[in-house]
Amino acid sequence: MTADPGLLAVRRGPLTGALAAGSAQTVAVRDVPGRTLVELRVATNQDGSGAVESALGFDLPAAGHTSRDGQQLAVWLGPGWWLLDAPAATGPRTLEAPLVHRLRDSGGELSAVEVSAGFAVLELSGPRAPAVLAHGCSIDLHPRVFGRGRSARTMLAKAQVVFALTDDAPTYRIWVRSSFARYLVAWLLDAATEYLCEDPTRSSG
Amino acid sequence: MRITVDGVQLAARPGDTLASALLRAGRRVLSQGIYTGRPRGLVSAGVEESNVFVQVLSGSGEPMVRATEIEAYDGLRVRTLAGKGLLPDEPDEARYDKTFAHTDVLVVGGGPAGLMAALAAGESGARVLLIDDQPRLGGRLLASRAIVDGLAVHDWVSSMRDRLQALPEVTVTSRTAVVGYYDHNYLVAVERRTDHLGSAAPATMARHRLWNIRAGQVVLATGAHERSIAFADNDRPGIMLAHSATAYAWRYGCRPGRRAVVFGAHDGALAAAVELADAGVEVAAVLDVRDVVGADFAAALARRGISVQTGATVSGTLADDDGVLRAVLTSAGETVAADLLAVSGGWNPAVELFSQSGGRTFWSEAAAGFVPDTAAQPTHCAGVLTGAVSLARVLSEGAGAGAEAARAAGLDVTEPATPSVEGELREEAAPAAYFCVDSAAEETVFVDLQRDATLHDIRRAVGAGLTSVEHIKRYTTIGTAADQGRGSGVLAVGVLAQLSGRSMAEIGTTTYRPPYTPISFALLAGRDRGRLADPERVTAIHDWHVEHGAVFEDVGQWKRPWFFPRPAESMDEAVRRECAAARTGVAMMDASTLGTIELQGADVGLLLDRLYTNVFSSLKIGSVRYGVMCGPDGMVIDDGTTARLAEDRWLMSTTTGNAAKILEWLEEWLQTEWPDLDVRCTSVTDQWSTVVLVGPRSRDTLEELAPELDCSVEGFPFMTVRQAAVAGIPARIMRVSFSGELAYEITVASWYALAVWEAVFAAGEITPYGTETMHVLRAEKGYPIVGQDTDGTVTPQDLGMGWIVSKKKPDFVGKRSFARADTSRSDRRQLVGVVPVDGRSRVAEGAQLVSHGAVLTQPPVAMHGHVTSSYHSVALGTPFALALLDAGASRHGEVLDAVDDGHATAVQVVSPVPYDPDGVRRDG
Amino acid sequence: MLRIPCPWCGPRDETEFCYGGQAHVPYPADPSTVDDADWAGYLFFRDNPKGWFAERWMHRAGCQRWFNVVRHTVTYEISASYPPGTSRPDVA
Amino acid sequence: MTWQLTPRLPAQPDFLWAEAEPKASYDVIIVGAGGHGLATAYYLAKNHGITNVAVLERGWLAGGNMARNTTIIRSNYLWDESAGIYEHALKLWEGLEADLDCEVAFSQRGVLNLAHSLGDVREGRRRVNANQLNGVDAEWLTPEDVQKIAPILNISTDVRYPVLGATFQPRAGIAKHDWVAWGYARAAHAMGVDLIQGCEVTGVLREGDRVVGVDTVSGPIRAGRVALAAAGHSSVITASLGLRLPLQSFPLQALVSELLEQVLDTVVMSNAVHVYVSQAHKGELVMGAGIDGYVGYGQRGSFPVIEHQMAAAIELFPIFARAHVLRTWGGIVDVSPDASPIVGLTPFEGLYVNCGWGTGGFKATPGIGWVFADTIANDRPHPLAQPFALARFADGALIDEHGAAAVAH
Repeated sequence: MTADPGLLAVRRGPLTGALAAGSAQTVAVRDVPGRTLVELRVATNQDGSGAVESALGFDLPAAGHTSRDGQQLAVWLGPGWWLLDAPAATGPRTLEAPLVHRLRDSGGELSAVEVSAGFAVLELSGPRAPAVLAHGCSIDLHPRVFGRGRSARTMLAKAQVVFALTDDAPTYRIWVRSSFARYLVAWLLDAATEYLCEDPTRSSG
Repeated sequence: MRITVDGVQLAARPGDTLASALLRAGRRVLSQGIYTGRPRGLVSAGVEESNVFVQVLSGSGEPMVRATEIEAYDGLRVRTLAGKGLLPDEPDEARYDKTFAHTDVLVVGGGPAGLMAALAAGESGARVLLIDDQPRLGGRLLASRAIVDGLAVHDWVSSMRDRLQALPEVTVTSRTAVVGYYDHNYLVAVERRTDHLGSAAPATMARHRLWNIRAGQVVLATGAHERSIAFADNDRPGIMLAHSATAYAWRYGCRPGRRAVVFGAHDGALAAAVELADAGVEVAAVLDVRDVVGADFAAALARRGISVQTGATVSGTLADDDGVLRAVLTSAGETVAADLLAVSGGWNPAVELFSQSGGRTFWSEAAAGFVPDTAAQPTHCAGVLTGAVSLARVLSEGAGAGAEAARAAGLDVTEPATPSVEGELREEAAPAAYFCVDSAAEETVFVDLQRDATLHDIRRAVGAGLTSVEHIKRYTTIGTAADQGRGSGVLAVGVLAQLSGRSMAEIGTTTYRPPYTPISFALLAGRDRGRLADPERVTAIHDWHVEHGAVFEDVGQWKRPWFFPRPAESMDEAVRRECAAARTGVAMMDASTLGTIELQGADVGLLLDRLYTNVFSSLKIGSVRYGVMCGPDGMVIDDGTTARLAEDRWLMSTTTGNAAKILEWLEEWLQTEWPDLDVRCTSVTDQWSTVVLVGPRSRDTLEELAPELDCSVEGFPFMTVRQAAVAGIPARIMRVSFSGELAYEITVASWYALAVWEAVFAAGEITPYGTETMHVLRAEKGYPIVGQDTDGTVTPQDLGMGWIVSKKKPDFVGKRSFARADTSRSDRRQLVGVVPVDGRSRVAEGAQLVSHGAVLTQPPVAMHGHVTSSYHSVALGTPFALALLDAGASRHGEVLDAVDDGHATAVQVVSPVPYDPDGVRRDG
Repeated sequence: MLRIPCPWCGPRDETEFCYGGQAHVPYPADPSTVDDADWAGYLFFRDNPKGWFAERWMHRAGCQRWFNVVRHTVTYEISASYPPGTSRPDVA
Repeated sequence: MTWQLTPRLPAQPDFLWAEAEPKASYDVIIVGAGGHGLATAYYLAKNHGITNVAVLERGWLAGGNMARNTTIIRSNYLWDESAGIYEHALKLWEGLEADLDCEVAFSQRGVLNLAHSLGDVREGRRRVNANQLNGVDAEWLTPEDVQKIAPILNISTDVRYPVLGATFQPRAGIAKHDWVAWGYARAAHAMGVDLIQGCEVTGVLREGDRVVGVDTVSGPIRAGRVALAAAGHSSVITASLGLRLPLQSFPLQALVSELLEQVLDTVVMSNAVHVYVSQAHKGELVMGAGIDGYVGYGQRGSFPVIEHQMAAAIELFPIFARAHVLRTWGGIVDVSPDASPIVGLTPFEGLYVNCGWGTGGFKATPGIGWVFADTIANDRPHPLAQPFALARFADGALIDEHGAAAVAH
């Protein structure tokens, strides 16, 4: 079953049409539209994550980390608090994604809230990606400290973000509230100006 | 290379600073005393410079920079200054960058100690950041002729640079000055990246970069600044710090003078005399205030045919017609012709960063300078900074400090061997703590050249009864100029010690404040300028608003449509049209900026009972309730509606500006006071977008868009919530009203907000409206806006909302405060309506209410209250305002004057709910 | 700029946090039984020591949890960081 | 090349004061030789004939916030109570040089307070109207009027912090803070007041509920009355009596630029973005920043506060982009819950407090000195001090000068 074609046609992410340029050999910024995002919180005074993990089919990560299962990614946000990032839901669109209902039905004191449209998902990748982030992020990104599988919720410039190192390109996946997305993209492109110009074969896309 | 100074072209060589180019060109008079107008020239070759500042006209421009810190480039254009800078009018188009950096060991200073420290730490595998403010590493070695490890200094420095570059975790950054040392080993540095490139600088490259550094350990190898000695007429061009004179000779290859007198108080001055002689300067006399001088140096000078006059000082100087030095008067009564007087009173260790870090300094008699004592942070000091003199000791201290820092950072360290040093003379005679040659001509004995402050000024300050060095600096203004007191700070303390007979230790120094060297405002702003100055938050429908001509209002960081003028329509006309549509037809608004929080858990009702003034736990599933929140002091902090979606799922709305604050408010109580409650909150402000549909015909529109939804009064009653597809998009619809009219809030995932908005708009003759119309509509119903009709001093009762304050609940946040004497007064400022007596005049928001007929020309005039909101009311046909008025609830009918800018308008106090007081319109 | 140890996220820059003043000032169990002076004490009166101070911080940009820190108000040294609801550790 | 000569500032007096050794007892001891303590001593002597007075100072005279503020003087406060005390001060400022017979460089160049949002406009007009009715000079200016007074302000509408108008108090201005302190010190000393530096007060001597002197690092000193004017340190002193003051001490930063040719001849304040700027007599830009967010006595602030402030400053004043920060420093402001001071009697006989001035202390100096001296001399609150009693925190009659919350629907 595929997503409702009528709805797909009218869907507009916060960066639809707003991320025109920003790719070069040393660094690239891209929009990752249409992901299903769920904020999951379990009661912190008891271990409510077991039931969720069986419903999800993989373990939730510890503080400052991510865990993944194929295309599904879980990011630690705080004690008893995770962001789930899954492929776009199939089937007819409902007010909330099926994943939300599945988690809610898993039992335990937990809340599952869909935030797919509440965040823009970006990927910043390339050898210069850490340098771009360091222009506005006070977290230590050295591979000894922030390796693959690490995540952080922090400030990037003047936007609150969550980001995780997902591969060794390196690629950082960045989640930012939709209303801050255009600001953050403008900031990232500005911070990357020198690096984008390092590459004579620079293209837009 | 050609450079232009005050419109005159000069030649410059690669490696030149502006100062060395000027000196080579024979330019001596380059400034004048700010108050005295006395001619002034270069006194130094580096950051000690306190005379020659210029305005840079080429490139990005600079209002006021030391000539000694500008690297010459082809096309450099400057203007010399006399004490004050000039801000150019042209906008600054340059790019400014910031970066964060983390390191195990930060080494400040790329001189011999810093290089050794970086090597020792780097070889342990530590992450090392070596920061040096010069274009080339090496520090004072660059002007030295010593042999290190068998290599000439330039070669040794190159070999060190190569060794450091071979270490993958070592970063070396030149042309970068560490300017601030703050708490928790946080340091700030300024990198100059393109200034030296002139017109070759790429436009995309940031001109300056601000480094925000968090270091595990810090090695300070900041060296020392040469200190002068004050004497009569010590400000003439040609009088220069001795080691600056040698730096010009040996590093820049320009002779600082033909015939020199050297005047000093330590062996280092004698060393400078040797260097000057070897550079081809005729050394006519060497005066040393001490009775005993270093034998090695005396011998070296003797070999060059120069004798040292001990116990000798400079008693004055003579100038030529241009004011330039022509002769030196000695204490022996001689007049020695000279065009260079090289002065060295000793070294001031560069303790500024150490002092900023909280470290204490002490006066070292051995070093005749203030040196670091106890560190307050993980700081290690090395080299000349500690008072070390010999190169061998500087190198070994550097290696030791680097190793110690790496060890403290948790690494295994093998300390590198200290390089051997040849050709260095041994300094063995103690330096003298000598600062000032007293003179009857005390108004020519300059202590702070840039402030034109003299021995006379210090004497006056002491005579005025001042003893604290802080008072004396403030009285004389010494140390407050653009050189940041580098040339005058310790000197002034020394002069004071000499005058008062007190010790250096007793007087102490003033506190060193950041920054170490000036930082431009633009660099501090970095890229937070223009459209990146502050995030602009926009809704998913924003582009539509722009395309349809909306005028925007800033609400916190949000951009909200204020009104939607048609061509040639004024704001008043637009708002009247929008209001009329909402009252008589159908209108729509983007309400996506309202804060939305989803609460889940068994105890949400209990939490809301404790935080809202009214009861929420009894709310039925599918229903919505309005609530007011107070702080513990009883004052209103927010309001909004909350819907119960399921037994354990609730959706709360907050005001636009308060969304984050209220979520934090909930979390604070849950985490710190009531952790046992089963409640979890999630912000969904960005997830959902809301289109408000208002007006007596709004039901028709909704029925058309949501054919499956029963929109009848009975099927969809006021203050309930439904789910249905709207224009084919899954939506949640609430029947709430902030206008008194029949209204629906249609909420969809923000991905589909534009689609729904456009579908609603296309449903026929629907008028989009903005915040101004929203305000008019709500004011006509007496609905207050938190932050506009309240100001943090207003209770729910003051707003006439006693009905929403539960008497049954044993407690809720704010309740206890209502019982306080002042808070329970019945004559507090209370919300009322006011209408103009003439039926026409709209009173100003912010107008004060006074007794009718009060004489305004005889202040003080007693104020009874003020107008918080004021509009032309389409529904009432007259202007209408809300106001907070003393005992307002009991004064309906009274006539007062509303005063704005001295102009009184008679108004009548009325109920704050003038329109549809019985609420019959909300069902359409 | 302080480096504040969040008990969950580790040390972060002070700009990520918001301040909550003196720690261990609980909401009175039954405010209706508290007299005006003591209620004013709860609302407005906080210690202002020159020295060690137990205070509340919230990691606003990170995990959004409140916690307590023992910090010296003159040197700004931090000697402890601990979750709410636990008592002040015996340090400094 | 010919350069412009800059005229010298007027010289300070040849004699200021002589240091005194503490006597065994005084009629009145004032703790803290800041502006408030010195002014209080002066008016005790001048207005009340009480000259057997010592002012005890822990460090150097006027070395606390008096030395660290941005010297803005104005009286355009919102509430009647505040306008009363600050306007009293401003009237005294206007005659201060004659009264003290010395130069304090009081320059009535006016103070602009910018509005950047509709909420700011509303609050600004409210304040202007309240000021006018209280007899305090105040005007509401349009953006165009604002630019006439400060031509370097960017008043274009498409910027992040547009100028939608401003309040203006023409009689407001700046003065040289050191000179003010020294003027009071000199005049007080000339009337017989002992000024004692390096004398830290460590506690209070009491007999029952009566305060009879102070303990100092140099030993006990007895006094008929003890007046605390030591900012946040007052709460440390009263803590030894078991008396709590609702004060919190926070760092507040300020900075100066290099000396610049004149570009700004008024004072511009923007509360919304925490920019307060004037160009001082010597030519440097003097700027105040926002208060650091946590309790601290460090006399140093946090760097990001400065970064944030400069970013806002150059949005408002593009010409400042190339100016440089030459020196930053921190003061310690003692802040009360309603951002208004605490002045008056205490539960202890013979003990008086004056604290909690936040950022308002300097501008109030003559006024509070006058009012506090009167309160001490007569052992009852001066009418202008009455609303600022400690008791207001229990009955809830606060004088909230935080300004309105800047939020709306």
